[in-house]
Amino acid sequence: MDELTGKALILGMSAIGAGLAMIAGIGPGVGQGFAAGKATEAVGNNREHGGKPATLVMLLGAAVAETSGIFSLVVAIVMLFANPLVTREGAFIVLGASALGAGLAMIAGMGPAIGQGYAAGKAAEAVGKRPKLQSSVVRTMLLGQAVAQTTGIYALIIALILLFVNVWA
Amino acid sequence: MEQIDGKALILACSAIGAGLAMIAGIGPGIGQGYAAGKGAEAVGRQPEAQADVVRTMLLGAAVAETTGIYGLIVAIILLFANPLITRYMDLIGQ
Amino acid sequence: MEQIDGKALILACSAIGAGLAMIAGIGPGIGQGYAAGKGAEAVGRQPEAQADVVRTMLLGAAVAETTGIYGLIVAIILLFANPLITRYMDLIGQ
Amino acid sequence: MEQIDGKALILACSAIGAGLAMIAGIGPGIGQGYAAGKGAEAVGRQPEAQADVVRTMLLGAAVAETTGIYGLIVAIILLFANPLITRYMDLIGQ
Amino acid sequence: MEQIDGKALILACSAIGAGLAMIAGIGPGIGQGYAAGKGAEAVGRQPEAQADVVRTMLLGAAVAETTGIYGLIVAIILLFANPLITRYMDLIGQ
Amino acid sequence: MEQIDGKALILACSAIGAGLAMIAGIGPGIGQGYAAGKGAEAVGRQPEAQADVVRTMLLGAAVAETTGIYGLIVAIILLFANPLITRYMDLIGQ
Amino acid sequence: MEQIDGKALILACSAIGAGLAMIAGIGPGIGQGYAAGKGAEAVGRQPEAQADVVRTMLLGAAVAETTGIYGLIVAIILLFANPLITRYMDLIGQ
Amino acid sequence: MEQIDGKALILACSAIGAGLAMIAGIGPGIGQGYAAGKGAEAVGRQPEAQADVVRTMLLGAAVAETTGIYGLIVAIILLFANPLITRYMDLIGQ
Amino acid sequence: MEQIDGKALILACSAIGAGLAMIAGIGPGIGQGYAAGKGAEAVGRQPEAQADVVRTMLLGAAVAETTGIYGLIVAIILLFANPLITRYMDLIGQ
Amino acid sequence: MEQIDGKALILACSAIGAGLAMIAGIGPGIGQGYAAGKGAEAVGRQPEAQADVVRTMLLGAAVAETTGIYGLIVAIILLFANPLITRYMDLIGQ
Ligand code: NA
Ligand code: NA
Ligand code: NA
Ligand code: NA
Ligand code: NA
Ligand code: NA
Ligand code: NA
Ligand code: NA
Ligand code: NA
Ligand code: NA
Repeated sequence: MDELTGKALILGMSAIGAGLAMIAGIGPGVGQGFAAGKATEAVGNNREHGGKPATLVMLLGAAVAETSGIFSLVVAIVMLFANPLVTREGAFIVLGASALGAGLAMIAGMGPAIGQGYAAGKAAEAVGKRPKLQSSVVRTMLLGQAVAQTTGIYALIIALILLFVNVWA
Repeated sequence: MEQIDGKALILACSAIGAGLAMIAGIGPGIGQGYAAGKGAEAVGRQPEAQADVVRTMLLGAAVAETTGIYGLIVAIILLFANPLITRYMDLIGQ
Repeated sequence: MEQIDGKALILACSAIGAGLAMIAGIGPGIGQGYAAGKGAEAVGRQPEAQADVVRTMLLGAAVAETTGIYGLIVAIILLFANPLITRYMDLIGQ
Repeated sequence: MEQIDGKALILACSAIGAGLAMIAGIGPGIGQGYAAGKGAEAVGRQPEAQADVVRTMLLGAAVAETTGIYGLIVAIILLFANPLITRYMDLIGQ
Repeated sequence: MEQIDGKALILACSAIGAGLAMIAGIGPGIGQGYAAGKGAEAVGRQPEAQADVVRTMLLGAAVAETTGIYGLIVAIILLFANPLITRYMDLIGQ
Repeated sequence: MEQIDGKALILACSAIGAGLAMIAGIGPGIGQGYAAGKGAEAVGRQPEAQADVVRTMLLGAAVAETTGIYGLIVAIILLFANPLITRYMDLIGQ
Repeated sequence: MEQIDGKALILACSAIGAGLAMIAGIGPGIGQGYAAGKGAEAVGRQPEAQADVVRTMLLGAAVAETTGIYGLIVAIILLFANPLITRYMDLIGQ
Repeated sequence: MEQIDGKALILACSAIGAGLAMIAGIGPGIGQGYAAGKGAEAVGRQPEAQADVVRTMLLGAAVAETTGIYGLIVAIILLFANPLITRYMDLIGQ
Repeated sequence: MEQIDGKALILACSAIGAGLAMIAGIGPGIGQGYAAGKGAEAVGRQPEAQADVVRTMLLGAAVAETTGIYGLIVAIILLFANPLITRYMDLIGQ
Repeated sequence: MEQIDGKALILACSAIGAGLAMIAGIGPGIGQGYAAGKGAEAVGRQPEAQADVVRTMLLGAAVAETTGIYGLIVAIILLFANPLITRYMDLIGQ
């Protein structure tokens, strides 16, 4: 295989890696949908006082849950439009596999997003029932969501290393 | 004798990448369905709150749709505006 | 002797991509089924609200269907209007 | 000596694509089973509402079936009316 | 010297496609098990409604079985009536 | 020099197909376990209804087993009565 | 020079098939764990029904184990009594 | 020049098969964690039943462990007592 | 010219096997997190039972950790004490 | 002309293995998020127990983190201290 075909392999694997990274989008969909359902329930149960705070907490928690989807989209766009692997020195098979590995790693983001969405939903439910406790509920939600984010960050770091750092030079 | 060339490899992998990206759609489908179920339950319990319930359900579902749209956008980019093959054509100077 | 060429590779991977895209259908299936269950439960509890419950359930289920449709559309594009093979034919000047 | 040709590759990958498309069936199976469970529960609680409960359950389950049907249709297209191999035969002029 | 030919590739990938199609069975297994659990719960609470509960559970479970059957049918088609290899034999004129 | 031939490829992919088909077993395992949990709960609450609860649980679990059995059957067909290799031997006239 | 032959390919893919078959074990693990949790809950609520609860839990868990056992059996067949390699040796007359 | 031979292919795929088999461990992890949560809840509600609750939880968790152990056993067989490579050495007469 | 040899293939596939084995860690992560949530809930309801609740939660979580540890052990064996490459070196007499 | 050599294959598969290992992170993410939700709920119900609730939630979440860390460690080993490539260099005497 000549050098140009090697570059084609890297770009081809980048297409697959971009597709793999997008699979993380399952997470925000599930999580935010759960939050939506809980906020909907809260609006029905306590429309007068709890509906608006519950909806706002749902949106705040859902925004946190969106991050994994955004990370994956950014990694995919980098691979598609500003591919750093194709211009790097090195064995093309390693560079192509790095694109695949980066895409696979991003799938981890599914987990934090599902979990954070669940937290958003439970917080919306709690605030809908007792709007006065909004600040302590939201603080607990955000603390828990931050803890749940870590494995998504680990995955993002590994993906960025695979894409941008020549660890096997 | 015509063999597989780099252009074909990139476009073939783009088809697989587009298919993989659509798998993201599992999430919004589950989540929005959950919201739909909770909405139906809430409307049954408080029919007088129907407008507010449905509005909240749709707002939340719109938020839950985004990553499915991201997957669709990446698939469409791979299928119709493939920047990888453009890059390759640049690299091979065509 | 006839060998595998670039055209065949793209079309073959398009078959796999189309199959992968359909996997998105898992989501709406789960979500809409949840809505169906909650709808049945709500109708059992408040039969007088049946029309409102069912309308909300169907509205929510329609929203939950979209990503399954996206997957179907991408699969149909890959199967019937494959823009990747068109691009390839342009690039190799055929 | 006979080797693998493009036609065989497309048809072989179509078999894999058809299998992948069927995986969508996980969703309706889970969702409709949930609806069945909730329907059984509701009928146990309000036997007098049985007709309404079962009708809502079946309506919701029908909606949840669609993406499984989409997967089946794509698989059948790949197996019986494969447009990819037709396109390939056109392209190679056979 | 005998090598891999197109016929073998199509049949080999059909084995993988058949295996993939069976994965759809995850869905009905989960869903019907959920229905079984809810049915057992309902029978425990309202033993007098046992007939209605079980009938609804089985009706719902039958609906939830369909996509598992679709997967089985596609697998059986790939194993026993493989239309892809028939198409290939037509195309290569054997 | 002995090389890989078509027969070996079909049988090798049959091993993978058999393994894939068994993955369907995830579903009944989850679903029947759910039924077991709900059955244990119901027996704890209404010990006098134990016979009815257990009978409903087992009936529902039997229904939930089917897609796992389908996967097992497809795997056994691939392992012991492989119709794909039979078809291949017919096609190559051996 | 020694190369990969058909026997090696079949046995190599059997290793992968065996690994895939074990994935079925996810299901019983989840389901039986659910039953364990519900059993512990029920025993906490009605300690006097402990014997009945545990018996129902174990009966249901035994039912939920089967598809995990199926996967194990298929893996053991692939590893120790591989009928595919036997078939191959027959076909190539060794 | 040294090339890949059949022995290497079988041992390489055994590494992948061992990794795949471990994935079964997802199930017991989820299930036993569920049991842990329900056990903690039950102990909080009925501290006087702690011994019974914990015993039931551990009994159920032991049952839920089995398929994870099956996966581990298959992985260990593939890594340390690989019967596939033994079979291959017999077949090629070494 | 240096080519791929059997040793490299085994070690390369061991890297993939190690990565696959780690996927088991999904299970304990979900399960223990569930236990954490139930533990927090129980402590909120019965602060006086906090010691018992936390002890039960941690005991159950320790049980749920095992299959994640199994996966880690298999990965470490593949990475650091690879018995497959040792076997291969024995077989090829090096 | 650049060819694939053994070192490159091992490093390429190490990149894939590192990516696979990170997938374990799905579990802690889901589980800890569940704990976060239950913690928020408990704080909403018993604000006076907030300190105890949050402490239990964080303790449980720390336990749930471990398998995600294992995956990260395996990935880091594969990327930065690859023992497989070291072994290979030893074996080929470089
Ligand atoms: Na975390
Ligand atoms: Na979103
Ligand atoms: Na949607
Ligand atoms: Na649908
Ligand atoms: Na169905
Ligand atoms: Na069934
Ligand atoms: Na079973
Ligand atoms: Na078990
Ligand atoms: Na365990
Ligand atoms: Na852990």
